[in-house]
Amino acid sequence: MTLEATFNLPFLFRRIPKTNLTITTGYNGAFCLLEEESNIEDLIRNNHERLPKEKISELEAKSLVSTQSEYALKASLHASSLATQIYRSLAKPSLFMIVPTLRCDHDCRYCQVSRAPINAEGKDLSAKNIDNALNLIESTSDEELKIEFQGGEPLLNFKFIKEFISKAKVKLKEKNVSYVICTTLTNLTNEIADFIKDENIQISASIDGDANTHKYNRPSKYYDSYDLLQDKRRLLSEKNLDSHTSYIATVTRPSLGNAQELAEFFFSLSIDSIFIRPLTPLGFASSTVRAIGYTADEYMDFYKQFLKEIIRINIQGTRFVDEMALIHLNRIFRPGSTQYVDMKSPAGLVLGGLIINYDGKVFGSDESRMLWEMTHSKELIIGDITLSSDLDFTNLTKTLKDSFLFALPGCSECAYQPYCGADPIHHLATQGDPIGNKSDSFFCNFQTLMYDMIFTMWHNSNDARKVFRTWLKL
Amino acid sequence: MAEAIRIDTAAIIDAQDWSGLYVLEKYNSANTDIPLLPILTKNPKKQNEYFILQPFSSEAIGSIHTLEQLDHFSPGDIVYIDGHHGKIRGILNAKANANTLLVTEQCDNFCKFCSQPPKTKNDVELYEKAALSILNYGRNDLTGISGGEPTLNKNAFRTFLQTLNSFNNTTPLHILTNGRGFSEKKFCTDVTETLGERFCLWGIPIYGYESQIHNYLVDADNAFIETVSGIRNLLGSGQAIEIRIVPVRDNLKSLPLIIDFIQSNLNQVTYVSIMNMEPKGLARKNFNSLFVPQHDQNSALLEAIEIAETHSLKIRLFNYALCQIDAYLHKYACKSISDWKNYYTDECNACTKKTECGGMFTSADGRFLEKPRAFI
Amino acid sequence: MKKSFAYLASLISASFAAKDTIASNVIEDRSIKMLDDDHIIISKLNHSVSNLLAAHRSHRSHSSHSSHRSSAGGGYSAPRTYTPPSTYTPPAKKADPLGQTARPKSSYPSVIKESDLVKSLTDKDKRKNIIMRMQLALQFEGLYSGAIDGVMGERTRNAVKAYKKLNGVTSDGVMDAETLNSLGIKGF
Amino acid sequence: MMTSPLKLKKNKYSEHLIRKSLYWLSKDCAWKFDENDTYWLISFNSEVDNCEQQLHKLLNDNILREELDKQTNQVRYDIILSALKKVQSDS
Repeated sequence: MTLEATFNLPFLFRRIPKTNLTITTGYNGAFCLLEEESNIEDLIRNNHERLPKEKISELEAKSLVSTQSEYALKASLHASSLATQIYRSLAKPSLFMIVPTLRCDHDCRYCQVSRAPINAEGKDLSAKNIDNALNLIESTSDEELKIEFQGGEPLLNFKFIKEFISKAKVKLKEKNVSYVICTTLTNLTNEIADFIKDENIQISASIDGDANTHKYNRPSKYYDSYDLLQDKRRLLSEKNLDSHTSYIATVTRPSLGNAQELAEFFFSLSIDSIFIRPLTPLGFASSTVRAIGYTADEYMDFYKQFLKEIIRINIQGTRFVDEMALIHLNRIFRPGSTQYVDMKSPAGLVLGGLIINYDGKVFGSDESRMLWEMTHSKELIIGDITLSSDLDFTNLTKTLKDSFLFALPGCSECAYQPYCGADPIHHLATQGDPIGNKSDSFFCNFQTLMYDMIFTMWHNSNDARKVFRTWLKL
Repeated sequence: MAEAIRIDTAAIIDAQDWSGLYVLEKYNSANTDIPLLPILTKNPKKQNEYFILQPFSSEAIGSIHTLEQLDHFSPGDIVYIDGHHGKIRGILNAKANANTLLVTEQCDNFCKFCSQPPKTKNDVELYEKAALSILNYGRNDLTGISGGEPTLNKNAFRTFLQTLNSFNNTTPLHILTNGRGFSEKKFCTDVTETLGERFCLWGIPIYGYESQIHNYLVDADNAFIETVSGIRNLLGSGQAIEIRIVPVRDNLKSLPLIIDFIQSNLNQVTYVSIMNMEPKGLARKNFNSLFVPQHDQNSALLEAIEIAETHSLKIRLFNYALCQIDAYLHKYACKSISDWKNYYTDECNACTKKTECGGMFTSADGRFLEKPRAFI
Repeated sequence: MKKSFAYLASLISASFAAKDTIASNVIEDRSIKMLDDDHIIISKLNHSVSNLLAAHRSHRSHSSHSSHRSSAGGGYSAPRTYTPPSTYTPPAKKADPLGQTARPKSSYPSVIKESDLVKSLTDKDKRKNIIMRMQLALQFEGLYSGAIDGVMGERTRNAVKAYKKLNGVTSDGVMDAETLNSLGIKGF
Repeated sequence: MMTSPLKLKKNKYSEHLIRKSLYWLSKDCAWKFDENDTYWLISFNSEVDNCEQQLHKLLNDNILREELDKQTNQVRYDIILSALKKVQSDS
């Protein structure tokens, strides 16, 4: 539209492999997909008149190019968006994870915490620490927060959860708190189900696939983990708790060839969403890696098929949400709406959430706890509620201040920078250095391929775009 | 002009000498520390006669006669007697779906479709009248402030807010402004500090995604940059912003790009309103060059709404008749036309969606009316 | 704890130094800094604004034309702390609500009878109210910046004098009918 | 066994540009980086045949990034720095 010449603002770009698409993004989080291979060259070489007029208009509307007269304004808008985004990342933690016990009735193949047998002693978080835990949460959290009980198997120490919540209702009464229990469900009882209902608690239940897959990934030496899980799912239904429950699945190597079947299996459970995730390649013996592990490419070949199947299901008329795709979609289209801890810049470490371990030690992320179990390196500990409710993360401040994506090698020029996050503990654990070599990072490869896939589908598939939009509207 | 669904004026006689603002029937508050308006009160013994009372007095100092019942007003309403035209008009009316006070007719934009073209004469007393009206009105309803450009006279605007504050008034305001004044950071800070805890929603127009279209439509150089900078500064002060877009022939195609612009650069705005043009004032004069029938706006509206939805940017349509637009758009269409300038045609009476529909502007009659098609 | 967050914030610009060495391989030195710090803002809605918006929304929850959309689904996204009003209809622009607008200077008919006024001025409350009305009017004329307190002090008196001079009001008094009429104050 | 080295003119490609490109080369491409007076010399493990092609693609994109940087680096710097300063003054 404009007759004035346009100039480039600082943007980021990436040619999406195996397509003709080039994605350009700005510090304001806007993106524009260029359809011709030559477009990016013409754009950068200031031959804007060679691009389709509508593309230049779109780039101009999104402040990736600008006329001379608006240039300073656009730059100030970029800086304002970036400042707002950083400010949000620096907000107080809104996620608090608590490990009531390390005991567990499962022997999951990919379990990264040194779980304890169900009758082990000294593996429970003692209820006498609740006051300190609540003091810590009260003083560090914002008005809205989520408290997640993790494990071990948290329901093996239900007594703690019950006491914690009754005290939290007093201590945190000024705040808007939601509770989640991450569980395998096998220890669900009538009493617990009623409590979950009365206290309006959400359940995040693990289910990895059909009986064979689930039992392969999540065996139990006490019972048939799949049958019992299904029994407990019936109990949830009887208690009208289906709407309280969401499901999470972890993928191991044997499932990689069964993407479609897996998607159909989850759909057959009559649930309305599934959160499917790759393994965190942390602390496995190499034999384990060979049996259950995979590269990011291998995982994404699987996941692409999986997501296609999910989209097909949605197109046929039933809403069935893939939460992993939705997280990425939210990062792209609704900046600020998701506070997913892995996807923050600066990193979500400490600032995104805290975890209180069964022994009272406080960590800045779930991965920090896992890494501590592996290395016992003291810098990871930021507090101990058996002693006090104080926090001290001075040891982690350098890691945090080195976690701005615009300043990280490998990230600073990446087109997905506005949507991605730094994961220093992942890189510390896998590469021995919090910054890491991104070209060799599972985290980076996975995120890059995810965004490649989502943008490609968004552009090339009407069905995918339609389904993504219905999810985004939720 | 067609007849509105709520009449806001009544004819009066013997009022030549009594032009001015009045409170109807009674004071809502016994607050003697505010500058009080005189009262207009019904003569219980004589139909259609109203006495004029001084504050702190039950003695009438004059009277007027109405030619009709003042049923559309309620006790406590602020009314204006226009003695010259023999009319009484509601200023703050409890029964209205929206009350808006005009604080100036001066403006530094000259929008091609302005329903009320700006004037140049000094009218600073309109701020005073608006402040008096708000202070004397007992209710705390959201009240519109409009112009002209309310912030063009920066001193008067600040004084207006300070006056309300000084009497501890907390009326929430919806201020329609072109936002250009707020490109000056100091003014923005002054105003938002003066507002303090008062709720305020700023309705600010953006008619293009870049200077050229916007400046052309508002007929002012530099307007786009100043408006956008103003919005940016207001957002930085934590203010709630409503962006208002009027689609006309020149900018209809770029409507989706305007949404892209807002989403990419100003995504903290509270919501976006797409407002169909009212065929009044300059819009009536320039009708042929500006007008796009509502049904021809469908594809641009659908595309704009799709972008907004995807980004969860709140968006709504104002001044659209349901029979003229795509069914998908119905849930975004608001019954938005102020009742005193709103009507339905005979055709509409047969329509099953009449109660959900915004209907027409009273000014949209004759050749300006887009023929309704009743949903049966 | 609060202190720790502040400490962290104070460190963030240090990380910029790192960026400098990593990314700046080709810096074309431009001495003019393009961005004025005044032009950078952080968008965070006032608490009072967001609360009131929320209040407003519930207040009008009967409205039918809302497009209710809840915040992000799924268990992995924090709820949004603020939802804009979805049901409030902003008023459309209302034409000329104050009718005859600008005050024709000095051309008002004499609606305030001098005798009524003299009587009013002996009543404490009425007198105070008249002065407040005058102060308010003078304030918007840009002639008075003191308190609207209904006290006829030095500043108010001077403002009236200035007003009369500017508007050709020739009467002798400060609170006489001609002055009040000119200021558009009715009903005394 | 390594391929015969790819020769890239030093006056055309900065070392930074080449190293940045090698960084993203796929893991199967084992490379060796060398130089003489006028050229950068890069040789690959000959088992993978498209390494040179991959590198050229990466080099080309990084040249574009350098070009964009020439036009916008100061603004980029300003945007990031002012954003950080703003956050800092607001915290």
